[in-house]
Amino acid sequence: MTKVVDRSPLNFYERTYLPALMEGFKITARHFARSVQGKNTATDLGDGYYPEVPWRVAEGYRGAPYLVSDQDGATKCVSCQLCEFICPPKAIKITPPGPEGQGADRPNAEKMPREFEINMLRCIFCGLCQEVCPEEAIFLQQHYSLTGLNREEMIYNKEKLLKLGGVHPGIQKWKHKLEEARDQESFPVKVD
Amino acid sequence: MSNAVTTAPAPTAPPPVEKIRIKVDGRDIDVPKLMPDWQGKLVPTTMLQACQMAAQEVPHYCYHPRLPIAGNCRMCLVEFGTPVMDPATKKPVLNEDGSTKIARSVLPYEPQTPRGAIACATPISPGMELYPSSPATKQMREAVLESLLINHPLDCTICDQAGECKLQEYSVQHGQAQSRFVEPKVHKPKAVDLGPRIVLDDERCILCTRCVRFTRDIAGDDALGIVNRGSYNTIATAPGKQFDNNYSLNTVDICPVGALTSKDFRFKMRVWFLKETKSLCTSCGTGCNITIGSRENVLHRFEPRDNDAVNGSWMCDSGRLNYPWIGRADRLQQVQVRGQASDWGTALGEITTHLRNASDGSVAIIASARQTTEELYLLRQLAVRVGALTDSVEREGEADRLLVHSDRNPNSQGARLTGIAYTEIGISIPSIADGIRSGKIKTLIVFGEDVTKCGIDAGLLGKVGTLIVSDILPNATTAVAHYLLPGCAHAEKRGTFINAKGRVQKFLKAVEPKGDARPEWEFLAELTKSLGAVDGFSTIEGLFNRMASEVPALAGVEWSKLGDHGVNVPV
Amino acid sequence: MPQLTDLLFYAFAGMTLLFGFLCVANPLSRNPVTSAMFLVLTIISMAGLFVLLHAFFLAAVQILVYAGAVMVLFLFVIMLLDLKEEERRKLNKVAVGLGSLAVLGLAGVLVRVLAGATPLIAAGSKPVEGSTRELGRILFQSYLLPFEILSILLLVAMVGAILLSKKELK
Amino acid sequence: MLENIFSDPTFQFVLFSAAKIAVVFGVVMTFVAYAVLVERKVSAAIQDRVGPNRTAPPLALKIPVLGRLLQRWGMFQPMADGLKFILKEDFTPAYVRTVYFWLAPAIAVIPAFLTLAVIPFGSTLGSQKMVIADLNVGILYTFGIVSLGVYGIVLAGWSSNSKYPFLGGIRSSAQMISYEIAMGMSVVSLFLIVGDLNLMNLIQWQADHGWLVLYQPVAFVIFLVSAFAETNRLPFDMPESESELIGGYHTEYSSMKFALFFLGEYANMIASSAMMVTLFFGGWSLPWLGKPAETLLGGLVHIGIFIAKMIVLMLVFIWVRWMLPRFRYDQLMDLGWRRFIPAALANIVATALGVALLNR
Repeated sequence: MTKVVDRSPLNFYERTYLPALMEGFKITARHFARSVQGKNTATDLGDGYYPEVPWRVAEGYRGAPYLVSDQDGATKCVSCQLCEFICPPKAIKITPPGPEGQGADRPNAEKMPREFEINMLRCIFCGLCQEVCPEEAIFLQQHYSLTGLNREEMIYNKEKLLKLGGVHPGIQKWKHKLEEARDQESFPVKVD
Repeated sequence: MSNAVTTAPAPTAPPPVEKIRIKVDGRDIDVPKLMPDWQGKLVPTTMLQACQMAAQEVPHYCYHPRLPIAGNCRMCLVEFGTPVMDPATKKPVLNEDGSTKIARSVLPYEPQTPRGAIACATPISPGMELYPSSPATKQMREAVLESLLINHPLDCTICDQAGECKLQEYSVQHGQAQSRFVEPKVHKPKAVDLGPRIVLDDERCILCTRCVRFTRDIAGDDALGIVNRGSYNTIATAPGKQFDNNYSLNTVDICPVGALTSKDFRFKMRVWFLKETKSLCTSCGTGCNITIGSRENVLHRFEPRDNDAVNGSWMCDSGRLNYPWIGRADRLQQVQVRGQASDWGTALGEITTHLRNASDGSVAIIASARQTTEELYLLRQLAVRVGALTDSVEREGEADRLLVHSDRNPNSQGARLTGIAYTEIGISIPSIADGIRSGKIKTLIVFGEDVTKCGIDAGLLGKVGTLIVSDILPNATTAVAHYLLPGCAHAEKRGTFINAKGRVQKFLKAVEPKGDARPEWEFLAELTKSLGAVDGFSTIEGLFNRMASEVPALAGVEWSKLGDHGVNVPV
Repeated sequence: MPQLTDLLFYAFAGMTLLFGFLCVANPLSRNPVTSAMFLVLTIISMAGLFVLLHAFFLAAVQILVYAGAVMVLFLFVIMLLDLKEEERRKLNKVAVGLGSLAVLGLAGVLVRVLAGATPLIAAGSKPVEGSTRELGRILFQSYLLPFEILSILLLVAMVGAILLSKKELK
Repeated sequence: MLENIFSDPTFQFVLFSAAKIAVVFGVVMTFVAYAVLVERKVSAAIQDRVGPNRTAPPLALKIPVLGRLLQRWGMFQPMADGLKFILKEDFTPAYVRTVYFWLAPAIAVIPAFLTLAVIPFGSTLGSQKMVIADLNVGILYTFGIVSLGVYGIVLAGWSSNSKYPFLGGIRSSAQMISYEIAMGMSVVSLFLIVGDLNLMNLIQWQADHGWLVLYQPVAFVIFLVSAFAETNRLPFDMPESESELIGGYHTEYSSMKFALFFLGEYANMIASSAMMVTLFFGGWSLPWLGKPAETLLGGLVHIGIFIAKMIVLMLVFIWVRWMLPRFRYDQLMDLGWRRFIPAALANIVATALGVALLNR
């Protein structure tokens, strides 16, 4: 159903701006009076004010992106670099393992980033990295107040991101594949 | 343009080709009856080639224009129809409206179902109609792709081919969003070591046999084959054999999926980040055309670039892997004057003064045939100005059957044509050595060569009054240089090489030079200008055109006419 | 007090002349905006002179109309047109010569007229208070006709300007 | 000798003027600082926030109850703000017209303070009239000076050599010229009634006959709205509208130069409020307090009354800012030229007729 917005021409009284003015006065005066009595949204919620009492962020709030580990504590990221590619402010920088690099810290996945850096000064919390991640390895979590004393400190490395990200259980597709391959016994399965 | 220059290896005036009229998606098109196959032999034109001429792309995996046709992936299935022939008169049967009656191909036992033909291997016939975008063709493609993906591991996230993978591309165009295959997939070996440079992932393989055909028919090293049966088909090397010929990495390029990957490039960088720069391989006189993949000033890989006149689609592994030195940490990055760090202004100023006061015949120049033609030209002008003896250094190796040339210098012809070297490269070096020994030559200018390895040993070098050296990496000559001018690798500058067969080809800049290093032609142009030898040039285009107008062999060539594939000049 | 007013007079007079000169011939800058700004300063200095004459109304109107409105519009136009050429153009010697000649001629006439003139207000007499009320009375009684004619003239100019600035004449 | 000098009227005039200037300047500067605080606090209250409530020097917090209270009211915030403005990096971008770029902030501030010279902020204090310059063309002087204020903004916009400031400067010059006309015309009717341009006499008339806002409500509305436009405050802050022009004419400014624009805006607001109090609300007088003060205390009370009225008007300024959205530029021009100027003219004619008829 399309809604038809009534745009009838204003009458003379309305064109004097007076009704709009009165409305404005009414609303602002109401809020002013309430605030002067010490009541506002923050007190309604009963928490207090921000720096002392952190916001209660809503469920599904999208704050800073962090890397997560699976239920076995292994790095989920396989360094596919799609997040680096999609990142609009180019905040993500991944160093791939390279030919001599160390494999993943879980069997069968072959690959994990040598270094994974997010420059939180650049990050705009847009969530595209989470959206694009095929491994469900990066999630926007509920941190919203990131601070640091210098620019270097605001570049979060892999270790820090994994620590902040915590464990995020998933389907563990690489492990699943490995088990499937073992069951088939058609080829010797190499496990390193 | 003079007659001296010919563009491309002129497809020797094609004989009048017989044309056939067919219909592609309802549009009439005339296609030649015969076309050259991978060996250049004329064979009947295929449906796939006809569709390509009609600008209808037919998806395919196993077909490769430079390989024999196998026709085993079935991706190129196309619905078609042929004119109905009256068996009695041998004439096409006409419809009521006068058009030719067409019989669409159908399954013999199921006449209502269209039948496709593999476009890559089916020759066309007069009056044939191809339907590369008909619903039946689409359905066939979808079905083939679905079956190819049944056992595919879908590990694009860790696959180096992702981004240039035909399986990915065709899945987007012709694939289905969801797999209907719910059973466990067949698992095959992963990360199999095929040879010193190749890793195989059998799960990703679609058994197109491009690699098998390449290594058997092009590289002439029958190392690969398919073993096992049915779902357990895998690519493998012949027992006791390694896949280690000097062209093995080409199979990585032609592998349409991520089954064969390069050990050198493995997990190094995702391909969509790579900036592609058209360049040339400098490892020998063949001058293979390459594409440099780089990101943020780091070189990641060389890949062959198609050029029928030089290298087709291939290049050798040794040339392909000959890039890490460009990023070496010990690259020369600092202008030095008598061992002390200096700057370009000071060094070039002092060199100018020195050369201006040098007496005729007291200067010798040893250039390198690994330098660009423009640089050699400028050095030649410098030599003419100061009356110097010039030569360059020979570098011989073993040639092979396919691409590797015995001359390992990329620009020997450039050195000869610009006059740096005479008919034979390197014959003047003994006389330069004699000149130094007798004290006649007091100033030696060396570009890009370690002269201690080619007849002027360290003791003799010590007798040189002023040693001016430009190079890229440190060596015994740079260590004793009075003036050390850091130069650029070819990936860091622009210029041209003339290959052993006299093809002038240009290459472009992929990465920035390190530290103080500057393209040699830039500071040579400044030097020759301040010496009054050549007007200053600030662009490579201007310099090249000037050179072309002065070097007889290059008459009529212009930078803008070089194109991506170069032009031939008489040598 | 006389000393102070004398001092102020010379200061304002000097400023008027200096800024006026800088407005037309600034050796440091040929930027039209600079010229306009010096013209504003000239006008303000002149307003100072009016104040010294106790012509407060005139002073205020001088600033209000000329500095506050007319010159702002000038500036507006100069900025919108962005007269870069003006800064680059060299002095036209012929124009300078002819201009100087004209100025000298005008100065000569002025000097001759002033030499023969008698002071309007005798020295020592009480200066006329520039009261607005008196000004209004003079304007609307003695000079009513010229005032109205001027008003009509301005109206005509305004209508003309509007007509000219309309793109399409119907 | 010394006594001679002290009894010299010229010397006394200079001395007392200097004292008045110093006091007024100091008071206005304090007012500017705390007007910013009030603005922030009021806006916070209107928008369900709390406003600045953290800044306090450590020593002040030692005061038992008051320290915390002052901190919560944000009483130290203006000091911190001022300090911050002084200490911030003073950045001059490349390719600006340097001379004008540096001059513009000063030009923007000076007229705002000069306006205050003719405002009678009290009746008398001892022998001194509580006005810096008692001009008999007071109101004209004010308009003259106010009209110069536009130069600061125009030059800032032009000299920044950047498109947003330039647009801001252009908008502001057009806006200020337009509304000056309406503003000037609106007060003509007042002087028709009073018959004098001297602001002291104007106040005395109001003390005797009642506030002029009662006689001239139309003129007051026009003046009030025009004052919003002249001070570039919402709903007429087109020259600096941050959503379209980043910061308008002061986009490229930083540190103290930016602070000067800020100061100018608030000083203008103070001057406009003072002007309105003088013109429409009887200045220092109250209906039952109409005689010029004879005692020192009386004089101080008059000054207090004046300031109180001014604060009320400034609160209106602040309140309106959080109440109304920004006008569109063509609507602003339409309001100025097609509504206010005709209305002001009609008001003049009506008033003139009324005065002529009543005086007959």
